[in-house]
Amino acid sequence: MAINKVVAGAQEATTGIEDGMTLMLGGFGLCGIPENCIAEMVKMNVTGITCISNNAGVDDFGLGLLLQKKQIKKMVSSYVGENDEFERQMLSGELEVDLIPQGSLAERCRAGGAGIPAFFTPAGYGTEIAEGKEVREFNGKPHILESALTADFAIVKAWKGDTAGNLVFKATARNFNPMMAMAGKITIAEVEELVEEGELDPNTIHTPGIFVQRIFQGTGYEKRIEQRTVRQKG
Amino acid sequence: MAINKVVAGAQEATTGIEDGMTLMLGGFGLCGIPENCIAEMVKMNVTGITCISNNAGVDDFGLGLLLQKKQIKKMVSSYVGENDEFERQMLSGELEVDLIPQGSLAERCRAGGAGIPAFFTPAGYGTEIAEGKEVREFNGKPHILESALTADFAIVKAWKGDTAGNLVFKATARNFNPMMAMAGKITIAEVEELVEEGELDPNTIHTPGIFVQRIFQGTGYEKRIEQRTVRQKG
Amino acid sequence: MALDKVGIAKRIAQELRDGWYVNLGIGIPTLVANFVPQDITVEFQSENGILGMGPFPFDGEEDADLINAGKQTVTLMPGASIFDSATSFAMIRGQHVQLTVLGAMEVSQDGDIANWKIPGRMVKGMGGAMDLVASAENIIVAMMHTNKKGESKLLPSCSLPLTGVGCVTRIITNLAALEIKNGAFHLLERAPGVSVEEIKAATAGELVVPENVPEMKID
Amino acid sequence: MALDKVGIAKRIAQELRDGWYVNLGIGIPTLVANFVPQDITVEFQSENGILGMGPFPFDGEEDADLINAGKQTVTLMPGASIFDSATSFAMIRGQHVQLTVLGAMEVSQDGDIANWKIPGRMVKGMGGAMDLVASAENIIVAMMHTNKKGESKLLPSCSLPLTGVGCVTRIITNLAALEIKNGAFHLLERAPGVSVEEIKAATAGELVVPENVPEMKID
Repeated sequence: MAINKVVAGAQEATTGIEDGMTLMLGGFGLCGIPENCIAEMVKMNVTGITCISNNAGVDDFGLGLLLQKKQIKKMVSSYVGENDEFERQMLSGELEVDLIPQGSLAERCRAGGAGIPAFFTPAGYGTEIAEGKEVREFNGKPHILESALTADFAIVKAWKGDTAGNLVFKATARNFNPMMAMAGKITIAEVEELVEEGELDPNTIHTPGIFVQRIFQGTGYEKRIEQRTVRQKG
Repeated sequence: MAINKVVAGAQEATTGIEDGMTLMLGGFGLCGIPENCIAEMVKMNVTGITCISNNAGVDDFGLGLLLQKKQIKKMVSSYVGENDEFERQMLSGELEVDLIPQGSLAERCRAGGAGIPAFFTPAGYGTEIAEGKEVREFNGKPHILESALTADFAIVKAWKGDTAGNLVFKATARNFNPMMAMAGKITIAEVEELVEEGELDPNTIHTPGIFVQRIFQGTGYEKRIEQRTVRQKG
Repeated sequence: MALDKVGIAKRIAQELRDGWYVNLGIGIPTLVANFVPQDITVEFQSENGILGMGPFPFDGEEDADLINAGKQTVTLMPGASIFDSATSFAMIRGQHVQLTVLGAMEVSQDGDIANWKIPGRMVKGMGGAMDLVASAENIIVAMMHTNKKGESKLLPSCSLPLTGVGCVTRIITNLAALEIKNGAFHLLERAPGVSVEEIKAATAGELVVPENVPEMKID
Repeated sequence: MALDKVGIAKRIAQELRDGWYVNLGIGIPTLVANFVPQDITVEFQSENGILGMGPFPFDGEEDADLINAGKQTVTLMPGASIFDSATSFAMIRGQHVQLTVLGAMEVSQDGDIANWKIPGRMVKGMGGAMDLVASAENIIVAMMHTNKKGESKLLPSCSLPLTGVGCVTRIITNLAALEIKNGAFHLLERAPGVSVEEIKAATAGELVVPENVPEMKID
């Protein structure tokens, strides 16, 4: 039998999340975000949190729900548009914002999970992102030293998961979820469908269960579309 | 239509491999090695090559076939046991050997493919592996700086592949193949089954086609077992 | 007549080469996908984790789990693959993506680009732009030649915070196609009906004009 | 009576804790998998890319594509997963694997370990050992207390090239169970029938012996 990671639901899963903690939240825009855990954190009213998440949701969905209640002290993101309340809090100085190039953000999360404390990347060299960072040339090209990111809790959303914590993501809802799952001291996975161990093909698992400490089947996924773009038939 | 990477076979795939080049070869032991391309390189008698490969095959199979003909100048590996001819050439000084911790080897290949020229790892600190390398402390623990590895050609073996170069590996035949596929200036993939674009599920691809420049369906895979260990029923 | 956004996209499409993987930024660059020459094959990469991105879905077939980096619903082409953000930027940083097309607020004659931040205004973030411009071998900037005030966006040096340094190799604007090399903008083509004088007047940075400046051929 | 290899494996199995991911090295460590206490669940990691490794396959069911890090044919348990070598060592380096059990040629009282190279002899390589010992929170060494010449393998300092420094926390030998802390070997248990004097005689490094040294309980 594999190690069982199942918890009852969002409430049990989020136990131990406290004011002032650093959290990673998977998702890109509103795609692949842990809707159930976000709702639960709104309910439990945890405050002063630092959120590492590529985006900050929209006004009335995703991380925007936590912003509305001023639960977030600091956002660590690559892009934070599409959110008026975010803008208001940022411009008024209520909210700290640390902007990081998207590729560096992804790699820094992976590094955090992989025991690599720092790595060199060309991204951001010569920009304000490089300020205070070590610069070194490799193959004639300047690179900056970026450090690993970790979190007290990483909260990810998957399509399918099994009792052993193995995860499979659907399409681009994968995005930052796998790296963040690696980088959480405790990683919570909410999934659309929770199956028994042995039901997922071991060869097609995106996130091995070792990276997941708690898993539950979420409910009522809205999966809101941020930019609905279509073409007409014919 | 996707970009078509199909070549006729091992001969066309290995075109351009020249004496003195650096090659990466996927596989762990004899598991997941590019049998067809190795046979072709024996035939074309390319010499003076530097092989980056976790292991060096056995006397009469895998990279051992290239060793027999003294085609390899240098091996870059983590473990090279189980090969008498290797031992003879190494002890006589005919063959250079660079031994690298397995995890650092894997990560250095990934880094080479991912445009990360160097990273810090704790592996090897305080050992002869760290000689001449920068040491830096992170979180109170010393780490050494390791550099990226790349190759003129990376040669990998997959289970299934499509005309667009997308690859799916089977079980532990995956091993080093995905990172090496990323790190080759030209990456050759030989597969047991080559299918049309669209036949593989985009969600379950291990190596996206962008990392593969040439692909062909191999023939006559022996898939030799190095240590056949079984138990009896009942 | 100066090009409109579609015209700029059509001209950029002429820069595509068979077998290239291409990342298209938001705005004008996205339109380029509609004008790929029929005799070549390219694949579009979206940095949120797609290779082989297809057109928008038919009405009613959109999937909330399948979006591009602009958060628009998209489809997959046959032969597409999906991956996580770390792998996506491994492709970009590792120079496996041959071309990046993106917009800009300013470009300098040294190839510097500024496209993410205006001091004093709400900063939305750089997204993947800094990774893209730091790595791609070919970077084409798609933009209007001048800003809303009529000021040149092709400058001796950028006044806005940089996204990347010395990285832009080509610019396609409503007025011209230009190459950046040796610390100057080199005029390659004029937009249909646009004179060299007009381009000179709209370019604040050093502009090298060859004897003969052909007019763009846009269908 | 000193323990045999199976006895050492059985004693090590008592160190396993419910919910642990465990990497077992080649040799004696591999045997530990056969003696996991029935009331706990552990998963075995093999660094070539398996989590949830199972026992050897039944005769005739072996698969060349499914081996462990010792290149032996194995099986998968329900809930197993497969991954590449970079991800495998991400687990190890990132301290997601709670316990590593491996053999050694020498261990020092400071926790240094030497197990990969004997100068003048054919060097096969360190495989994954350097990554494993540099990262795991719990490292148990499984070995004979003395070498073939009868010399102690528990030393003030290692004479052979190191695999890792200050990393070994526990040693289970044919004679004893020991803990390493504060620069000394601390005797925890005697093998059945083995006296403290015998252990003292076989230990070259500093050995701290408590008043009471219980005998191991091995089934």
